Amino acid sequence: MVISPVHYIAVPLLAAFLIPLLSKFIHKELARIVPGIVFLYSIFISITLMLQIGDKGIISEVIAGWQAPWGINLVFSPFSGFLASLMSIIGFLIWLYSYNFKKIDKEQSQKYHILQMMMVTGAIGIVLTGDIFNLFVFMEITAITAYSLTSFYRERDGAEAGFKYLLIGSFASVLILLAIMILYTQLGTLNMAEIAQKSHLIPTSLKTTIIVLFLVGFGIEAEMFPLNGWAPDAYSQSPGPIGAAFAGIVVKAGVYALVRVIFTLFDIHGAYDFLIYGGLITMIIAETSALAQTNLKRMLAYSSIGQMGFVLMAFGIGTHQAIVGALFLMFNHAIIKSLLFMSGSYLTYNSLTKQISALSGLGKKLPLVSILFGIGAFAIVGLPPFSGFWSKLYVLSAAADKNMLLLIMTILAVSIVEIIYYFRVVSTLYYGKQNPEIEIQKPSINAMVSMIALGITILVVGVYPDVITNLLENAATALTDKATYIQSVLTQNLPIN
Amino acid sequence: MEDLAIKILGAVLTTIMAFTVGMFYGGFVRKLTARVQNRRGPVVYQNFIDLLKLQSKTTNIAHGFMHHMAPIWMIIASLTTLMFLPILNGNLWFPNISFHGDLIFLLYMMVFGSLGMALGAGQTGNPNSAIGVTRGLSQMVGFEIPFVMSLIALMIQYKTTSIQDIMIAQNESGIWNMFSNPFAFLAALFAMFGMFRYSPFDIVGAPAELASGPVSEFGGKYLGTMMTANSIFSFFKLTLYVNLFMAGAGNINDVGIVATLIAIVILLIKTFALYMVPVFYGWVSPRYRTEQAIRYFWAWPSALGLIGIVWALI
Amino acid sequence: MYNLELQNNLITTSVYGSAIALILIGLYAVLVKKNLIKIVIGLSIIDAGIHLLFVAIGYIKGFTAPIFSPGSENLANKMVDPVPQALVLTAIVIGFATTAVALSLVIRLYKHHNTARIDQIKSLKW
Amino acid sequence: MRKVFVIILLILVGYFLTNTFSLITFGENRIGNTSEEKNVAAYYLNNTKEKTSVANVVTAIVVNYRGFDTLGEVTVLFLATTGLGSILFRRKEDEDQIERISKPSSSLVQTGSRILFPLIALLGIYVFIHGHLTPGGGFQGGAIIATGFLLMLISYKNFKAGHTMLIWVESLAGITFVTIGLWGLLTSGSFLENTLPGGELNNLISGGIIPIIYIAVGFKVAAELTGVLDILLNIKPKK
Amino acid sequence: MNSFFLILLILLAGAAISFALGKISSIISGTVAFLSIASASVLFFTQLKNNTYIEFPLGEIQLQWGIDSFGYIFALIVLGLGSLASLYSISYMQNKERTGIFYFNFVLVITSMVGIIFSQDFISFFIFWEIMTWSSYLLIIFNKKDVKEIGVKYMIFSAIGAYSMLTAIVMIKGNYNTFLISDAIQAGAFNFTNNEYIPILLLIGFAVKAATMPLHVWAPKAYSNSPMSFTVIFSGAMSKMGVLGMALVLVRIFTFNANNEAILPNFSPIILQQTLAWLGAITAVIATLYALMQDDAKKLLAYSSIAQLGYITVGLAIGTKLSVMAALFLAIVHGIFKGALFMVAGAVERQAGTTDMTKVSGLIRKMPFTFFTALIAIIALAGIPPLGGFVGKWMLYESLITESNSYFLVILVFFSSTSAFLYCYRFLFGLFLGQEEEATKDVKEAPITMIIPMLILSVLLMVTGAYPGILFDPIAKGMETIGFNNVTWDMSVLGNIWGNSVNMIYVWLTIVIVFIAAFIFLTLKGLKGTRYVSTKDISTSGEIPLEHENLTFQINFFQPFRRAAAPMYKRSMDKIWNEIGSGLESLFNFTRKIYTGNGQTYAIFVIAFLVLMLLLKDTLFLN
Repeated sequence: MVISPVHYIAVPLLAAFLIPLLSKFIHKELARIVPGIVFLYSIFISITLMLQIGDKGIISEVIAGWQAPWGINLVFSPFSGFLASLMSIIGFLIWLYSYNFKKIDKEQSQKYHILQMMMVTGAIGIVLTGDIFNLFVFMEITAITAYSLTSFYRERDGAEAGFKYLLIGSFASVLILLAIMILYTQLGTLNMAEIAQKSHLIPTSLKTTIIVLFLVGFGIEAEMFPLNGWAPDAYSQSPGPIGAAFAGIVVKAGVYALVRVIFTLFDIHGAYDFLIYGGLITMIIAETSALAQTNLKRMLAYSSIGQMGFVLMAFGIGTHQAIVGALFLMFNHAIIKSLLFMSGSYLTYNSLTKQISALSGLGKKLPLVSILFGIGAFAIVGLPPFSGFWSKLYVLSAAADKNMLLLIMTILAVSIVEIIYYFRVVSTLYYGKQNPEIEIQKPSINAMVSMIALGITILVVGVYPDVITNLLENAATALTDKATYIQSVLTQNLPIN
Repeated sequence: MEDLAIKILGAVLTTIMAFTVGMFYGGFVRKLTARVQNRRGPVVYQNFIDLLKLQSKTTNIAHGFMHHMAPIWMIIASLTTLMFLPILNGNLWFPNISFHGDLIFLLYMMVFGSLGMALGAGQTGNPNSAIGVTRGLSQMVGFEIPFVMSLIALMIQYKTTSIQDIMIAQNESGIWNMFSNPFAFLAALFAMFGMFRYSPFDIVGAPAELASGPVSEFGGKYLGTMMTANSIFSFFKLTLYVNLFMAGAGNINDVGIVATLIAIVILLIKTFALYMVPVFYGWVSPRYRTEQAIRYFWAWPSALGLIGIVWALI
Repeated sequence: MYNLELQNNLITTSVYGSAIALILIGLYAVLVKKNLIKIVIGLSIIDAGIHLLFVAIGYIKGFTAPIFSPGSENLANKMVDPVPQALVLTAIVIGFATTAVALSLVIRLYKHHNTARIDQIKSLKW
Repeated sequence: MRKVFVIILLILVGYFLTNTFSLITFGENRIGNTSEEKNVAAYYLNNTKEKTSVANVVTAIVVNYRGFDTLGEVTVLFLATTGLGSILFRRKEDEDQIERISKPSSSLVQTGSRILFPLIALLGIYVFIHGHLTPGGGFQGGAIIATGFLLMLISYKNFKAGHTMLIWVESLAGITFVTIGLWGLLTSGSFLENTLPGGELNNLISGGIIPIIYIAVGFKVAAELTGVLDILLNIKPKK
Repeated sequence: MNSFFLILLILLAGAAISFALGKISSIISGTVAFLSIASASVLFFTQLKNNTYIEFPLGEIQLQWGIDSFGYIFALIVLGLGSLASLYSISYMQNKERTGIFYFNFVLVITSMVGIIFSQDFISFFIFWEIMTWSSYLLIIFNKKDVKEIGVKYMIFSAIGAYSMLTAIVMIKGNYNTFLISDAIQAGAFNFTNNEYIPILLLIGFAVKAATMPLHVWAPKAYSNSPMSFTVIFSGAMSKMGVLGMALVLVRIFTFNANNEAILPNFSPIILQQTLAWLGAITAVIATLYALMQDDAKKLLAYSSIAQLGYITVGLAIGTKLSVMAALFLAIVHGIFKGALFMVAGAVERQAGTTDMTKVSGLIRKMPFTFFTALIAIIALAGIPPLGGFVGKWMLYESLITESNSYFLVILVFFSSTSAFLYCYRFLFGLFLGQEEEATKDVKEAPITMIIPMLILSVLLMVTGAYPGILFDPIAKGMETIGFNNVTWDMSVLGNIWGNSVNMIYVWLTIVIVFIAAFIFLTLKGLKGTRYVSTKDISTSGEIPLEHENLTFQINFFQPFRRAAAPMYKRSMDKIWNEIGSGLESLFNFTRKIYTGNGQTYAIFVIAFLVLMLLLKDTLFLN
């Protein structure tokens, strides 16, 4: 069988349907193992395809044998491929981290793994699909799994967070649906490439309405202020690895959708400014809110929102370098925030309460986890030689190319706030008084492996960013090169065989 | 080689002269003070007698290394400052090491002795000494400010930091600085009150209160050496003032012995006149507390100094 | 003629109007009603409105259903737009799934907080 | 205050919606002439008959042209069930305390339901088997079957939907769907490609894989919906 | 392999190995750190030739490393002081916890400073700068004291600095499309009249590390709370990185404007120059005032460092040849004497357990060598002839008076440096003089590995006092590199022949001759009669205290001064910043109230935002 993008979707689906049977009738452990195999396979696909597009450019795969405008197609461009690969890798690491998760409750553990796998699959689907309605469907897959996973813990206020998420998420789906509806009446097509080709035919007043609906709808998923009320709750109440998955995968999909709408579907310059200002406000509000948090995960959540604001803003700058920077930011945020959530949830798990103050002195008891958290914290605030620095530099110098001095200063002012609260945690961790009553539960080996892998990635990319910049350059080119996208989707008639 | 010999000879002569003059001035002040206070007072050469007595004492108490070093520091300070001060303008015999006399160097070198004494006093472990030292240092911060201001005024006026140049300029124009820039002079004069630590600024070593303050643990050879150093230092200070504000000993380029002697006499007259100012002021003023003293120096002496700078700038 | 136009307008108004009215009613429920169940119902009503709108935009006046049932095999250019119908089918199912999850969350919330008022469930804030 | 604000907002939303949809004339032919095939709908209407031999164009779209959507949709349902299961998860030891909230029905209702249930199920099966020919299809059929189960569930307090059975149906149906898709990928190089011969229009056995998928979807939907209902109805009583 | 990489690699390897060995033995770990720094220094001074450069790309940015004469000045400080401090810390850190982390960060700080010196482009400069910041942060909070206040404050101010620097860097990139420092200078990036904000932002960045006035509040506690062996580096060398940057920028601004004076009737550079100089002077005054009120020797030294950096800032800001030379000279000498003083404080802390001057006194007999170092360093610090400190101060005053006509500035600087005598004395007296405490009865002299670096530094101070030319040589070369032409040492001759070493020799000669004469006289005279008694034997004041009594005067030491200068203590920058901070914090606390916790409110936000966007859609999206 030839490797093609559809494997990203089909294999996990097959696995998801198989898992209940396998675990019931063959071996219970399979429910936990199979998702890992699936993720490994996804990574394998990613590598294969990324190598392939090295020569070919863009892979556009049709589904059910219908050419692009008529059927649904998957587009594996350097851009979407980059994100899909990132998601697969993060997904795998999250699976590895949570392999022992809820070991006792077999049934819960099975559900958890199915949901987690499908969440990643949904996000990959969003990224890969070339059809706007299909994107909506994948977004719903992600959303439904996200709601369930948010409220996974009964002991916490998960249900509350989940309900808020669902409430806002439903609005998102309604708005996106409305937008798709209006778009369809105007163009009679759902294929994104064709929409992009024809978007100038839409009457302006409708066009702006569609854009507003899309922006607000996807803005909810991308955690844009003031649409992000759900986010801190969802991050803080979901299980640790799911927080990582939200930050590393789900939001990325939302941002992808937003960016795709703005960059590819329509050609409206106002939208760039919208991204800049929306991102900036999001960043300011989120980072300042994070400052006063006492709950570690909630703090991480606000930080995550702030970072997404930064990403949106970077996309809003719109130059090639800014997009490279934005993608770099997305990459960094994915790995760093995953690491922070992973290590952070081990720390909070061992701290009786989730409060930051309760972490004091854990650095000595959980040395490796704390160091990893520290690396994450240093990296996310953009200290060299960790990877976060480079993305910040790229974005800032892109902003500087456009002479946006105020923007740069605002970003950096906000970064100072970020530094304050992250360093507060780190210093509590290492230099606070120890609580002798705490009995430490050491992280399992698999969790350690996945965290260390992330930590090493942060360091390697930080010291030698060239390992990733080439990919990013290609991805950025693919995103901005609308003509190639349209051409390769609409004219490639033959399925890859 | 001859130069060197002259220089060494000059240095020795300067030292002897400074020592003698300083000791006598001290004696005069004691005598005069006593007279004013309706006492008989010691003889003018009483200081020499005191010095002889101190140096002839056999038993001395040393509290340690710094205690031992304090008089040495003081004498270093006195002699070094003296050596780098042009005593007689352009005279072959008293140029000492510095031809020009650098104000900033002297300013810093003057502190050297105080610090040495303070350290020595500190090591004795006598609380009175330490209290005296803190008062002395604090007071020093007080009077240095107007002093520096007036110095700066002079530097601006003559575009030089060299004492000799200032002296020459005064002699050329024929107007002493105390007239050409009275504000600076007044500021310096007030600073001088603090520098000599006569009443009202004698809280540092307030004899009745602090058992003579910093020097309370010094006796015998130590006190004697310190006295010597102080005398030399007084002469240095007076000469500095005279050089700066009263054109030194006049413009004498003659190497002859007579001319030199005349110059020395002129210098002595001027210094003695100047010396009397703080002494007089001291007779009529009660003692200030340290913070009062500091405030005093920072108030209108400093204001005068500022005016002096502005004056010089105009 | 006049009547026909009026009729057209009336139909337009009633179809779009009822759909929009549904959306607004649903929104009102979601934004104002405090009871969680009512909010979920509101969400469903919004969904219903959207679905109605969706089907409505695919309608072409005087055309038939897009089924080549015996006897109408050649009516291909006289059929209404099938795509919205297909899409709305998907949308409905998704709406159902969301509602189911929402209801289950309401059950959990009710058990946890012993209330179904959304303004009292505020343990996560700031 | 809040209410007034919301009402103002809603008036504005209503205004914008009306404004927008006043530009989209109701009943207008936006497909254009089908022969030109300028847009997707026209293409579907024009080509479905020949290329897929399915009478119901909507079915063709749902299962074939946009089959991927349907797969996703089925997944959404599956995930909703799974999610529901995890949200309302009960430990084994709590199982005994679970009660159906419904009150016991009268015997009239119970008997009626027992008679009606097979009929409803039959109708449902009919609807999804004929999904490619008549209006209706997997979703509709599945929903009808689930209604039957709902009837049973609310009339019999101790009616068990049969978890194992549900899992089997659910999984097998899902697997069938994906496997057919993968088969298409394997044989023709395109996921979900209609590899079977189309057959004759308006025959029960026509349209290649479309009815098979729709049947699978029907079973799956039925199982999922029943599962959802079962979970939602079973609630641990509060103490 | 390239020496640049080799040096950094040696240092990094040293950091890693000493981190790994920290668990096993602190001595071995420290020795590794020392060896790596020492060997890197040897490599640096033997293998690297001035004006060699290498270029290589990283992250699609062309980087350039190299060493020029200007960097060489600072390399002297960093590597010299670094080697001595690491030697010193072997004993200092002995028997302490977490030495691995300490040495790791210690060597990392040195590495990053060497990196800064190497950097000829802004990106590697910034990278090393930030590494320096965070590794020093980890050392500042190493002692676990007041972690939140100190560490966070340090990070905030460092971040303010670093980010304004980063802004400037990217703006340079945006405007001139280069990251190379030399190209930026060529293109006129520091040209004040073209774009005022770039140099100002850069200066803010450097001013933070140089602890210049409104940005200095992090420094006192950061300096005093980190382990002393690190503070040696921190105050001695790290703050000089700020000086390095400031020199680089300021010299460009002023030389540019000096060369183009005729064309540019623009006063803004002069305003900047004056502002900065005054800031420096005010820094010096305020820090001095605070220094003399401290009871903790470490804090005293910390404030004193800030004051000294104030002088350096003044010198740089004035920007004439002599003043820059003075500033650079002071920078080096400050590194030496402040390093020595912090070493002294560390030795006292290690041996006596505390540096609180109200608790320790009379250590002179127990720790003579330490006292000697302290004495020499304090003399240099106070600027009293004939040590190195004086040379720098003298040049500074001369330049202020003769070259820039900043007379009022001189008064301020002079006030600060006169008041400095107070704390200088306080330091010596508080720790070493006075009566011995019971608690410090069994204190021993510090171990030899701590004594040696201290003595080396004191000898250096004397040498720089006698032959300042050995420092003028590299400084003059360095200044020529950054844009001054014809920097001759003779340039310091301004109507009087100072600065040239011959005259310092005369001073030395006089002092030494007088010293020897007086010493011999005093020592030999009545040698037998002199009784050496303990500090308790203070019979002359009338009363002999008992053994357990301690009459040493230590509390409220400079109270009279404080009373006199009371108005100056009223306002402190610290308070102002704290108020700003708490104001912002409450503001942020208010903004987060947006997240009310009510899901419905969030939903209303969404709809309201939607409506807003729909209302604004035409203005926003109509192109």
